Amino acid sequence: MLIINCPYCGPREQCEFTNGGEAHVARPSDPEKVSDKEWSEYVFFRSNPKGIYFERWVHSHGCKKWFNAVRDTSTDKVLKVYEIKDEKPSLADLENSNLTTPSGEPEVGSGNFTVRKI
Amino acid sequence: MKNLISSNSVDIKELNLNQILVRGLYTPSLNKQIKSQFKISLPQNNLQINQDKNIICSKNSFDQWSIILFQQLEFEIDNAIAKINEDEKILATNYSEGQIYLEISGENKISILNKITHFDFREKHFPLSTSAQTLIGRVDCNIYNLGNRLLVTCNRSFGDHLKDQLIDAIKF
Amino acid sequence: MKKKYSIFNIARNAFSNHENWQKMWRSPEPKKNYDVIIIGGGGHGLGTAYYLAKEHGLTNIAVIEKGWLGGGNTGRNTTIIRSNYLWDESANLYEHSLKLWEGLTHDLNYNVMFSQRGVMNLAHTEHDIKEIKRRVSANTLNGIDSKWISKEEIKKLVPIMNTDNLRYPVLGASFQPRGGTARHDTVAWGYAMRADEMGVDIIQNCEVHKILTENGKVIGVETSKGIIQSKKVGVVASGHTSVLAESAGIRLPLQSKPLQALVSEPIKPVIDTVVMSNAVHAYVSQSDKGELVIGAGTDGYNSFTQRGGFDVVENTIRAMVELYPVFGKMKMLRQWGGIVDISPDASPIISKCDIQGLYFNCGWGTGGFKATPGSANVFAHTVAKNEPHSINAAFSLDRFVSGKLVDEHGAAAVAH
Amino acid sequence: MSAKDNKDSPYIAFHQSVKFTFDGVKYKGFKGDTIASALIRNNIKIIGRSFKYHRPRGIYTCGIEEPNALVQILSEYSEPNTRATVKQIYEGLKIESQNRWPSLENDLSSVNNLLSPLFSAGFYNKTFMKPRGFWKKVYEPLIRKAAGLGKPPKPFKTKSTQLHHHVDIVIVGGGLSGLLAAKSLAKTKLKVLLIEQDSYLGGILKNSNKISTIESKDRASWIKDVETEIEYSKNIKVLKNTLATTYNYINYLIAIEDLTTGMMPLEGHADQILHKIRADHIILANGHIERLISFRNNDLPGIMLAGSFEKYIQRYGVIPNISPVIFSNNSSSFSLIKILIDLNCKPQAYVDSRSGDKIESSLLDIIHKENIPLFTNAHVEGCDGKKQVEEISIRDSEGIITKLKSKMLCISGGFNPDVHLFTQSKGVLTWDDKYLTFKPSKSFQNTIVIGSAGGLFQYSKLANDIDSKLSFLNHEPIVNINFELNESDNYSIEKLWETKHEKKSRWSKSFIDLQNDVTTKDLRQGIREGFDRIEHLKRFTTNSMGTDQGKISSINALGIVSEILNKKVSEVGTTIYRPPYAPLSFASIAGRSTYNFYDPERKTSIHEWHKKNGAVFENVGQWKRPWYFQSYLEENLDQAVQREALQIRKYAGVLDGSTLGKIEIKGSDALEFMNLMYTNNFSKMKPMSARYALMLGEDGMIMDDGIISKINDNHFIATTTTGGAAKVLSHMEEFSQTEWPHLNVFMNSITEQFCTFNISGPKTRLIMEKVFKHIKFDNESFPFMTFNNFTYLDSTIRILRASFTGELGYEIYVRPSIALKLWEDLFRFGKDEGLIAYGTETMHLLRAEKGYIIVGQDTDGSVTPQDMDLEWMIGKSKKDFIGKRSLTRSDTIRSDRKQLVGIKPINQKNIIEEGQHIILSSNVKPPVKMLGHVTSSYMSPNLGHSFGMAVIKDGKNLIGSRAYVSSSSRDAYEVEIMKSVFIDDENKRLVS
Repeated sequence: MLIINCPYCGPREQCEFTNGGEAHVARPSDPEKVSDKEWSEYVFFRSNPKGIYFERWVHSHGCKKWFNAVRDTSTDKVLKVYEIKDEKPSLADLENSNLTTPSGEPEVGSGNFTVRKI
Repeated sequence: MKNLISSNSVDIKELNLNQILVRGLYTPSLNKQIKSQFKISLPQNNLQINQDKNIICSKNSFDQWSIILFQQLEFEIDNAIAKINEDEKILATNYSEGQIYLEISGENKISILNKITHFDFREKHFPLSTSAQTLIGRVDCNIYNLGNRLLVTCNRSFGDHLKDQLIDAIKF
Repeated sequence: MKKKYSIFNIARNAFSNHENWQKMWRSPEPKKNYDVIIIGGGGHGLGTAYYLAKEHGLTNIAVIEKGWLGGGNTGRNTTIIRSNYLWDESANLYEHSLKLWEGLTHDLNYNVMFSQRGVMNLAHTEHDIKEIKRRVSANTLNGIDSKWISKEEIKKLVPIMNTDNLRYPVLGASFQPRGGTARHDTVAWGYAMRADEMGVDIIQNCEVHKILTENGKVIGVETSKGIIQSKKVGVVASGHTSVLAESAGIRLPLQSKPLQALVSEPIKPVIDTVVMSNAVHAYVSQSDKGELVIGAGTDGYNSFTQRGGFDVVENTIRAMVELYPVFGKMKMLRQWGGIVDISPDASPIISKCDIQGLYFNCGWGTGGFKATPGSANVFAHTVAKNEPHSINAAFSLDRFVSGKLVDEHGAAAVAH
Repeated sequence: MSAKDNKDSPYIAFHQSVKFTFDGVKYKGFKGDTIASALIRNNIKIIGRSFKYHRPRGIYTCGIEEPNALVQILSEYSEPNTRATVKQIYEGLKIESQNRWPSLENDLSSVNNLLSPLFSAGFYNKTFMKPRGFWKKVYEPLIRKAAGLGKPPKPFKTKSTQLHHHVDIVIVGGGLSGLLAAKSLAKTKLKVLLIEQDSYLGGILKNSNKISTIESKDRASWIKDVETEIEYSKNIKVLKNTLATTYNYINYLIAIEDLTTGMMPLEGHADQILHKIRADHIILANGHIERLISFRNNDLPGIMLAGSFEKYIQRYGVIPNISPVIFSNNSSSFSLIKILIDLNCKPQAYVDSRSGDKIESSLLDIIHKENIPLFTNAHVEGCDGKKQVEEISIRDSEGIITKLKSKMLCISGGFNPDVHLFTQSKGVLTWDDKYLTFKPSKSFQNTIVIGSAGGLFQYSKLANDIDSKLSFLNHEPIVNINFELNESDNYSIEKLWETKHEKKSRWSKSFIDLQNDVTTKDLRQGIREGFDRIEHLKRFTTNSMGTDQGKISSINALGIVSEILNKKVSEVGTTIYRPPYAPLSFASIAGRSTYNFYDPERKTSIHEWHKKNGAVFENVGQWKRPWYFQSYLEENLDQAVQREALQIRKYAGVLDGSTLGKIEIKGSDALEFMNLMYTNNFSKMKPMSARYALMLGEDGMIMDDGIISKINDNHFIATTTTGGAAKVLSHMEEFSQTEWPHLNVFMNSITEQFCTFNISGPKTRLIMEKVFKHIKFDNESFPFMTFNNFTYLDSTIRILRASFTGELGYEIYVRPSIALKLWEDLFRFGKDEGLIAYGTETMHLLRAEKGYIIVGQDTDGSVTPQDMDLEWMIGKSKKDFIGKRSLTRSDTIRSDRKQLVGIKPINQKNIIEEGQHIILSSNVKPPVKMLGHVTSSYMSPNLGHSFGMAVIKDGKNLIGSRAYVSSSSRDAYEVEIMKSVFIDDENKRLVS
């Protein structure tokens, strides 16, 4: 179970939080003007990267506030937590599990280290 | 005020308190309004508690405060809330009857609470006169660290479930 | 040469001290070019290759597996098989699979140990009753053997269940007698063996880095063992499918989440049917080795770490020790997690896409094992004919644009 | 030659005898004995039967890694698969051996051993296939009956407790390294927790004779001094009898403490504590585990690991056999030979696979001095005997076999660092070529591994290993520790996984996994059949999948496989160690949150009144809501609902609606926010008026509904369904915080601040005027869908004129403290006007007669407002609201979607059942085309017949025509499709 550092309450156990899926997904400002395909992108399609992932959390059993986080989904390491109003952090200053390939395994921290390239 | 249980150096009392929940962004006028009604000023940083004789005011988050009065008659509170609500940008709600209020004191209080909550009561994570919202026995609670006593509040309909688990943690 | 298995050929081999059993599959090095490449060596992938060879005569096929075949979700699920789904489209798909299960041991001449011990979905509230009775009625009219059973009938089937002294008492259940469980490893090995015999190359420890395309057409894949060309690529990589799709510029509406399961220590038989309970997120069956196989819910966040939080296990076990007091003195032997790819309507995606020659079979979420033969069969048709089979036509990728979803949230035993 | 007590052991109370029964026979042990040490004292050799071949099995080890000695504890709800080597005995303990019938001595299923040549690896996969149907009826039932080890336990309603810890450092293992680390942290301010699985600290110091003195103190007094030092330190807490089982992510450790070690658990008292520990750093000091060597019949009772044999002598004060044969491929046997000689139980022979020149001179000296028969560069070829070891055949360097008569063989195949917890932490292992084992290398979390757990087997290097690893904690440096050792400080080992059988026979087996009966031949066959990846081999042979998870054999299997594939062991890799470290009791995982603590039971403020007045309750989410009220004891649901429904349409009824969600919304942009959240347009609503409103998800499907009361453009109160209360509030918070933070709007749940009483029926106005004498209820002063605040018992209440039954009605919002008083007032005045209390079932019926939908029953997340004939609730002029855009997609714009209709049976004796389907003809032979399903159906006393609401394809156009409805018990029957409003469709009563 993760420990997440709520920007308002400090580090708390993950059972106090609810995940809100991908962050920085802007709702079309004028929905009537977008095509069915673009609208379906907003409603149903979210990125699902193995590696650096910008996601939303809400401290649902705490201060009830939403915030964003950057997490490496190949190891679950939470790299950064920031408020909704802050803009998206750049990849440069984030410690990355530097996966050599999109679906590769990190050197440490993956559950699947028996997938060896013999 | 009802004494719920006191054994192996943990005492739990149930109090009848009044509470106001204030939502809105901090403005000097709001602070003036609260000061005039309740003689206490709004704390500045998150989770901090300002304490007066029989009143505490804690900042639960960047746009939320709870004011708990240890004794003040109900009708005065409704007037105060109506006054605060005059500002269209502020929402004040009377939370007195919808919650239960438990005062937990005694030397073993933390080791008992550690049986039913994951919350970290250590000083560095829960300093004196700060508050926190978390889960105790799977019930959403507010905890106020008032030194040798903790004030714990939760919604009334979860009250029995929380009290039963506290008593059970002490006895078993 | 076709391997034949029976008690007689085991006896014959016993005389030679089991020294001359044949290799079940070659796991060769990849050739330069194939007619079809299947990415993902799990049950669905290996099955697709088997049906492509057996029913569509395509044998110049490669199944590329990043790790060891059957090592992904095929080796990590709770092996439950049923077809009592709500909507007609799902019912047809899972029933098509159930019929294939019933003949699979004989098709493969390899015992997948499909044991039809019945699957029970418990109702704990009035709302559950309404929802389950609706599904039973739809199943009956779709020709699926599903019926509503009372608490007394439940007690007869599962004597150890405590139905009344519960926070949410058991009020009744749906029961599908033809449902049950199977041995997940032998499904993958059986398909792998027979596909290999028909000439399919199963390439293990070979990770696909990128799906290569040229002006809207697939031309092959770049892997850890070099470039392999093909005009047709089928992606059946469950949790990793969207990562591979991204490499070809295709976005899929999938989210990969950890799904946990656990087994208890082996004991003599104590529960013979499969019991599922949506309300308390817990389902259980007992394997032939005597271990209770218990499935939990998904962890609520995206992750590829094949593990999950201990709190999810706690919530499932809390419900189990109440529902079955006999489990009070049992112990958890092993606990693990898989990576399930969840789609917005909890239904699979078996579909072509905008790139010609690129096909996807994914989105199975928490319920993929039961669909293994059916999904492989219709996906083989889709890849071979470049047209979906009538059974999987509704599970196209563009249903999310039109809005014609197949919402099976209620049916999945696990509310996500 | 039998077992003998070693009275020097300080851990056994030789003066306190304890009687227990094993398989019906009474035996005597001492206080502090485990079941295993007590049975050894009584010369019991066979302890169980193996899983597949039912071969007799003896006690193989002295700890948690035991593969064979699993027993059933009859005196504790017959708990199965308990490790006899860990469970301590107590007076009156009753245990039984497992997996044998009729008895341990003669087990009929040992016939499997005769048929064993057939039962090769993967046997099940290749047979039991013919004839069809036999698998279900014949083969599988037989296999299932033979499966499993122990019998199912008795039902056990447990209440074990859980305890959370938040510490700076956790030290797993109170052995030599653990104590040194703890001692060095005693004076720091760090909060430290030391966990030890045994009842005593000391680890190798108490379990073996390897170290004779430490810091020139004898072992026991050094341990005592360190323990007192730890006790006086304020910052170190010690947990004994506590086993760390799971190392979850971000340094989250789960450990299980046995509170009743050596005692009979008391009924109703906690027998276990599950410790849930968060630590900044975790120090793993859990030591090493000895591994076996595979040779012919290496499973016969009387074979034991050498280290365990020594542990029985030191820790449990019993010498299992006074003249054992010792066989080893490493340097660890000196301390065992020395203690045996000190207790004048000279070993019968010492066999070492290493050549003479490689063997430590100190070892050779003691062997020559005591003229113990020595075999160097020699292997044990195998053992023979009837149900126990009787003869050991040793093959010397020239290949000549000598046979020794002996009842006891101690073997040592070397030591593996206990890496299970380290791999759970997702650290990576590396192969150590010197010690021929895997050891921790790169850790992923804040994990520090010290001592032999980290692959360090040299005592002289221990001190500065710990100092270097703990320096960042500025601990008190240990600098150096002087030891006097009973073995050489540089542990050396020669590769030996398996010895060759003398003659080929189909029946001779050398085992790799004792519990699952996996032989080395199975490994070879697996690889031959193509299962050459270690994870495949594990599943094909079930090697290391037993309850001991291959603790004493999984590295051997990797060694053998690497030889067969002639690859380096590091290339073969390991299988994944899955939590828990050792089987973890379900009861402790569940803790106290079962039965009445499973889930809260939320009750409204007047719950007691309901109970006293014959309410039968229903679970709605976590709430208990009155389902119906019994006017006499045996009145059932249908009878009560028929009565209540008639009464309310004729007189009046009141429903406790406190469980419905209530949200107060306020802010300068509240109006804009509400217009975005709901489909309706609230802009033109007059203050103090209310409107029934609909909330959609972004996919355009109906998510919730409720009544919106507008106090003014900046202040609203919204009600929601009971089930939707939390969901709607979090939906509002999500969009206001993340999508529209520029909007000034805030929301508070006020669900629990007010009770809600919904009173309706023709006599309502009369009753209200009596209860609230000062309020005017006529149409002009109190029009339909308006509300106002009034005073009642000098407190403010809010009354809204609205009704879900279609009758004239009001919703009264009152503070909990005076709610009961008001409820009783309603009855004091309303009783003679015919007022009754009614439950959810009647409410469902009455609202259905009016064609009102229930979100979650008539909608299932796949229907839009248009489908439910609620087009009028969509604010046409609104530019945008959540879900609006989804309503115009190609599938949602279709005119023939499923639409809400009413249905009535043509033959009024038929009763429509909920969930059944509307079909075209009476033919129900599958597959049958379905138009849609019945969402709600009731027997209406007001209409005099059964009726229902249904959602069917192209429903609007089918109104007026006929179709059929399926039935669960009989064939389909004909129904008429009609509009969904059955009573007062001009809504005259609402505004009367």
